[in-house]
Amino acid sequence: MAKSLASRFARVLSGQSRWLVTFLFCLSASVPVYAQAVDAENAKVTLALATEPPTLNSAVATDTIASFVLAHIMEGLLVYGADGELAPGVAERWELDANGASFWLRESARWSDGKPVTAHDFVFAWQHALKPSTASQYAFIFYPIKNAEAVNSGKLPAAELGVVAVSDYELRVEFGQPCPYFLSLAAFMTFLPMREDVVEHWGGRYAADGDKLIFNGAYVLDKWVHGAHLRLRKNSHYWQADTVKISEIDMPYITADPSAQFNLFRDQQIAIAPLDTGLLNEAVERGFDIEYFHTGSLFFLEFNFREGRITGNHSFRKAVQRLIDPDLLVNKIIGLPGIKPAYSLFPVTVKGNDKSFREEYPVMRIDPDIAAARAHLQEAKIELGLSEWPPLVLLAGDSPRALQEAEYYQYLFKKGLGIELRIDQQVFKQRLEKMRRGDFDIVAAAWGPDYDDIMTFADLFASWNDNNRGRYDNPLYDRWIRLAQGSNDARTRFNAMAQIQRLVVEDVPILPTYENGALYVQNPRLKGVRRSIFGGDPLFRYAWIEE
Amino acid sequence: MTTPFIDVSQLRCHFKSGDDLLAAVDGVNLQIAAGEVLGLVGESGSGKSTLGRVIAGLQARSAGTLLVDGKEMPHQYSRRQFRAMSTKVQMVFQDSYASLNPRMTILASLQEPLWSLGVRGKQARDKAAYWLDRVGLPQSAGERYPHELSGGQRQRIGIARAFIAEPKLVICDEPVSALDVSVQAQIINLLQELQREHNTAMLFIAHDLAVVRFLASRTAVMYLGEIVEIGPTAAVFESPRHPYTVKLLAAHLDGNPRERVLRSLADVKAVANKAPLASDSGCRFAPRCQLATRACSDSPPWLQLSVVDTEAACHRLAYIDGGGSQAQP
Amino acid sequence: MAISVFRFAPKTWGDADEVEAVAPLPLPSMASPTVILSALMVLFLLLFVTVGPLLWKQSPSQQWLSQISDGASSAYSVRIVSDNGAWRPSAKNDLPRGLTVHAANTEYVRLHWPKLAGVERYRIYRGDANKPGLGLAMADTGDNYYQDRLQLSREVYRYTIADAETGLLLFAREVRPEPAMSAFEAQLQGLIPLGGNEEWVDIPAHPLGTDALGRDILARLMAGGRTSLFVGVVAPLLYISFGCIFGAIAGLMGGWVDQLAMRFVDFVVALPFLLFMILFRVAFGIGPGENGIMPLIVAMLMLSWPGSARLIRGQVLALRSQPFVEASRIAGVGTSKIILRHMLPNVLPMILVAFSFAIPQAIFTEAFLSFIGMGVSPPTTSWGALCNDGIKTLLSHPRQLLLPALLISMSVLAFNILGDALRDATDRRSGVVRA
Amino acid sequence: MLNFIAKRLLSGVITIWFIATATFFAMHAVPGDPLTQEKAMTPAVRAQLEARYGLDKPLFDQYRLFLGNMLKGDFGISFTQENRRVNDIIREHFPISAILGVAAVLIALVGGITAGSVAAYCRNRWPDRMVMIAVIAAISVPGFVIAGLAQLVIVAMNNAAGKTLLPVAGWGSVSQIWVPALVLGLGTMAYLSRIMRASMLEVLSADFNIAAKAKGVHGWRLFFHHQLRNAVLPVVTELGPTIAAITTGGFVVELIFAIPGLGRYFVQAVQQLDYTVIMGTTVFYGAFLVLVVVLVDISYGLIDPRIRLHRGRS
Repeated sequence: MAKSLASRFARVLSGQSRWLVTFLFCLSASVPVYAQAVDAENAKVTLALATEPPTLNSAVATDTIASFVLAHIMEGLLVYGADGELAPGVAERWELDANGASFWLRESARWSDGKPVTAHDFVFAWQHALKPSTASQYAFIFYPIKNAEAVNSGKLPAAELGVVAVSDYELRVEFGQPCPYFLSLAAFMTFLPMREDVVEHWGGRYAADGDKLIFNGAYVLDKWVHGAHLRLRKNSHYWQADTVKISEIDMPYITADPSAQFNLFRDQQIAIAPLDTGLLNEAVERGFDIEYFHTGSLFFLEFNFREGRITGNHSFRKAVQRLIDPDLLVNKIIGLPGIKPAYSLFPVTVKGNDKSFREEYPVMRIDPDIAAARAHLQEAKIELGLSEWPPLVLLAGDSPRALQEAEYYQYLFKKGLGIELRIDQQVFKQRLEKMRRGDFDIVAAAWGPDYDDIMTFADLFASWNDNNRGRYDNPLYDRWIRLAQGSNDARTRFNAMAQIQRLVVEDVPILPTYENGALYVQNPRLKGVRRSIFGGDPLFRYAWIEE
Repeated sequence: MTTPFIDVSQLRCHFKSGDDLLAAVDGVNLQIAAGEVLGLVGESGSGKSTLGRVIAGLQARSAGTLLVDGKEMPHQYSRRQFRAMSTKVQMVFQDSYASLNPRMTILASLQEPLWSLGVRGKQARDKAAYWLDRVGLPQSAGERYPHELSGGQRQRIGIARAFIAEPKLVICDEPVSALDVSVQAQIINLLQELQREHNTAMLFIAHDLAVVRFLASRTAVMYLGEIVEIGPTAAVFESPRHPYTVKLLAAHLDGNPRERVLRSLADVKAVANKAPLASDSGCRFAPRCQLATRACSDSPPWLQLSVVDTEAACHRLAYIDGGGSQAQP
Repeated sequence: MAISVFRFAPKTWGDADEVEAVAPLPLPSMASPTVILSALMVLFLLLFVTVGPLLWKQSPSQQWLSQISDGASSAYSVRIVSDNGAWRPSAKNDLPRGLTVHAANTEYVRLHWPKLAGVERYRIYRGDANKPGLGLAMADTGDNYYQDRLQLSREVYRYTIADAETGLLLFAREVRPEPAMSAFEAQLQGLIPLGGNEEWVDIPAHPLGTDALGRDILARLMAGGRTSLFVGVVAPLLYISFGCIFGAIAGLMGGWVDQLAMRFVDFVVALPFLLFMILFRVAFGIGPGENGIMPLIVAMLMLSWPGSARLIRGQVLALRSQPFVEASRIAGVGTSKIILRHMLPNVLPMILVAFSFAIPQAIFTEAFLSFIGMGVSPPTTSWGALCNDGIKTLLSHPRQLLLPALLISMSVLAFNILGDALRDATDRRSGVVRA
Repeated sequence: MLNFIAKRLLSGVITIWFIATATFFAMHAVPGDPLTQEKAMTPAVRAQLEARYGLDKPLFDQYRLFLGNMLKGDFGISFTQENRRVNDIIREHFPISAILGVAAVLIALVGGITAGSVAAYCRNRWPDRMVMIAVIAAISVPGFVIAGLAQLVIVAMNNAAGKTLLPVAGWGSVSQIWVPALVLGLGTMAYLSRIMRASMLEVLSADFNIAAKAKGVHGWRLFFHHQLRNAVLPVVTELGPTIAAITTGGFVVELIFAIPGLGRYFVQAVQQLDYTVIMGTTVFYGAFLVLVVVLVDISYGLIDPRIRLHRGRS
């Protein structure tokens, strides 16, 4: 029997080998037609995604990929226009006052099944996002709205939320606290409308697949093969469909590996690819146009101020401040143009009165000085009564750059201050968990803006903020924040922010290291792609392909 | 009557085989007197080796008693029993290569039984050297490893190791069947000499009848786990009683191969040998036996004294004794 | 009676030795070229990681910030420059006529150009002078000056200033930066005293270049090799020892102990190896400051022992019924002596073979885990971790991947060949059955 | 025979239970909290989440629940992709890994048999040497290096040709299978060609081969009917472990070639501490491997009862 099997196998093999030869021949001879990066004829763009969106449910989505997709398939009250400024979306016009805001919706806005988008869809979406059972991470972003926090913690029913649909096309929002930046919130993805009937129909599986969603944006999600392929097609029901020039956005590759994305770009398979340090030279040598934009996120070292941590010592923090040179870090270690050394809590992208906040309120720059650093450390030793400095734990992420940075700090601490820095490298969730528990001395952290207002950075280190992982507690800091939060006056707010900026430099609750930027290469025929911090990035809504 | 050195009664050795019990040895009674050479013959698979290994203590028995020097031995030997037995029962193995540790020198292998008896150092070395000489190997062989010797030489070492502790009984498990014909005789002669010299009892297991006939004073014939005939060698070979013995002798001892084939074709039914099972009833040879009657496959036969002083386990013994047997070698 | 043996056999046998030709089995030659080569390779690797660091005294953690991702270099002197980061051209009176270079060293290149009417923003490109193309767009600025500090090395650059809006090229100039080191770095490295102002310092050679943090690659290969080979040798040593003890106990005890033990072995074997390796590795976690070697070894120990347990159990069972062991038993030799005298010497070569095949396996496993970032944690490094670093710069600095990969391949190859040779040798020399 | 199959199946079930238990407890020994998210959450929200994933129950209850659900074939909901069931993830992504694995096995088999036969035919001549060198290289170069280099080679090739000869990455079309499958199967191919070479050498010097030649059988007929069918047996017996090794060893290839297989999901899940996905995937893979091994065992038993006696035990 064994023999007969083998002979059968041999027979199959002999048949197969002929077939295989033919196949290999075909493979090498015929050039299969693959999707090209940009296709002017069909107005089609091919891209690669870093990861697949964990969810497209706008109530719970948190990540940039989901934000990118949602920006194309959904439209909120307001949107970011081609110039990057807020522009009318579903809302035709609006009024903002100290107590709240009113939005008048355009009647031409339609869902992809043809039904009109109404004020009720927004009310439902916001109430839904705030329900404790939804467990939305971004629920806090509604907190300026009256009763939002109480609804989110289950103390009040969702109906008590300060949002009402006055009519089908008028929406009224009541504030619980002043919120001069509410318009930029209204463009945020958690504020996107949701159709009650669709959400109810799919329940927990809403937005789990491409067919379990309904759209009101410029595109519809035409295809979603998990982990492999997403495809967006122009939404014919979109109220200004005629302004949408790219009719198809195809994403048949999902890979977080920059080399793979770069290879795909080189091979003309995708229109945009991110770059990292290792790929930069190669991209330059290939003669690609390298572009960058500020992602608006701040990277920093956060000190632990909990009881018994020596990192709470001010002189020690000053020593670290004199040791670490953001300029050196950015130019030598990270080595990517477009990433800026950070000296302030507020990145240059934060808006001020008219210009950028940083232009209006420049920050004091502290130059590195080993001698001064050692002197500060000596003071710290005396203040803490230490003869030997104990090893410190640096909690770091597991990305290649985070690791490289951590190794650099480790070396710097050893050589500059004689302190042993122990790297505690953890995967994302474990790092967050350790940050939450305060299980670190110094943590390499980052913060991206949630909404387009300086407060998204400023209140981060207020003593009551749960995201203040180092438990920094400075009454002065808190006072400035409360002052700014309680005011609708721009000048008062920005002056308070300037005080905060100074306080951060002087008291060093955190040590800013760099403001992140994204480097990428883009197909030269693809024009008008908007790279932006808010409102989904990259945005193809206004893009076109040059013939 | 003196007690025999080895007294085996109703010995059974069963192995699990699927759902059945394989009866390698099934109800054997056997005595070996001191200084006696007992030949044990039978075709392969008849349980001769298992019987030898049970007597040596290497194989646990399933049932029955084993008396060595009048003392009952347990089913499984402990370390101490092995040591106590080491001066009583020793064994020569068939595979001379496998019976020597490939990573020990010849001298070390020879000395090992002495070491466990507490004989050490020069004394042990001298004795080993003597035995090396006694079995006809040069002293230089002692420093060698088993793979550097020929089969015959290795078997001599095996014999020397068996005899070195001066046991009362040496079990030879087909000691020459793996050797060249030219060497076989030398080994047989050596064994015989040593046996006579030390008056050692010997259980000589072989499927080669000629060797047994040459060495043994008594011969037992096994078939599928049972002793079918036992008696003085001369009697067994000259006038076998059991039909199986007849066949065995006929197959082996006739000079003319052609005739042998013809005769065996005529006498033995071409029935495949099946493994002996504990659940078998009746005479195991019955399916192949020309003389078998209905009764043969119903109840098992037992050993009975025949007219020629041998014992045979055959229902038709009376018929054979009466001259009914047609095969007389 | 027609058996010739007895008729013609000589009654005397004294001269047997002359009659029988002693033909020893041919010993396999351990001195075949491949074996020697592989043994030499193993030796070289061992020397490389042990003696190497004694000869090549650079620290694998020393970060030469002035030499990030540099190619192979010999020792040279650098000028110490002090640099306070921000720079703007000072005097207004010396407005440049064309693109002026105020300073050019590997710490900074300071460019200054005349303001042109109608140009609001300038774009600065930096390219390789020997290659066509503008090169990398460094920045957009509204000022008419720029300081470039981005990973400069000692090659010749061409700077091009263009109009950011129209892309019109305005100025271009080639610049060869002078080797330099910032005073901050020199102080940090202890090359000059704090507050000192020495002009020149010497920088040691880097025969294989430096990595993305300016560390000497040769020194890192040596340090990484120590980890890789340590894990590669110690983990198999531990799990094979454990497996042997487990298997030997199962084989010697026999009966239900053996049954139970082997069922357990079956279970462990059924665990998907890499999945569980990762799982255990995460479950054990690495505390701050730990190098991650222990969790790695423990995870390997927990998952890899069954192979050798099975092997040894099979061997023990086979040996147990070998006549020479039985002969010893009936000669009254105790169990411990049987194990020591008969089992162990006969099993040892098998263990050795298994061991030499396990080493490359373990090296691979370590490399794989380090490669996906689940292996050793910095500052400890290993060849796998070096590969992980290197694959990111594969396109621009291929040696950062290829060198550690080559060493992994070499060690895997050497141990594999050695294992093959050992197996051939042991197979032929002993009649021990292979399980 | 039925008895034998039943026994193997039973031991397979027990093994799967063991794997599930080991996974469960290893997973819960992992420090950290799968519910932790970047933004701080209110206690009410946290309580809701804990209830959703059953994390509010004592460990042993969770274990019982997990086993119970597993028996029902339900591995729960993913932690990171909150509206996807683990079952869906496995159902959607395992076939991709499986296709890749099967393609890799096929390539390894065909390549290994061909290379081994060629090497044996040209024993000690240059084709043999070439094959053996390639085998050594394939065995000693880590898979992730080969995968990275393969991608580079394709890009260089496409650039040189000025068109896309082979896709660089991705999944969906037939031509996207072969390169990653080749990379994945390379090690196995090397291993198999070594075995094939040895067994072919044996066959070439065997009596029946000489007899066949003497009978006048020549050319392909001789090769396929007399030499290959006999020489291929040792290779066929290696298939079981090979399939197992390849289907679970695909992470790196999946990562580098952007293939949405289950292996890549697993690595992601580990990094994101996605309890349910990790447990689901591990148990599933474990069960799959056990099944393969049991099937292989049974088929051996069917082919050759002699093997059954030997393999049945250890």
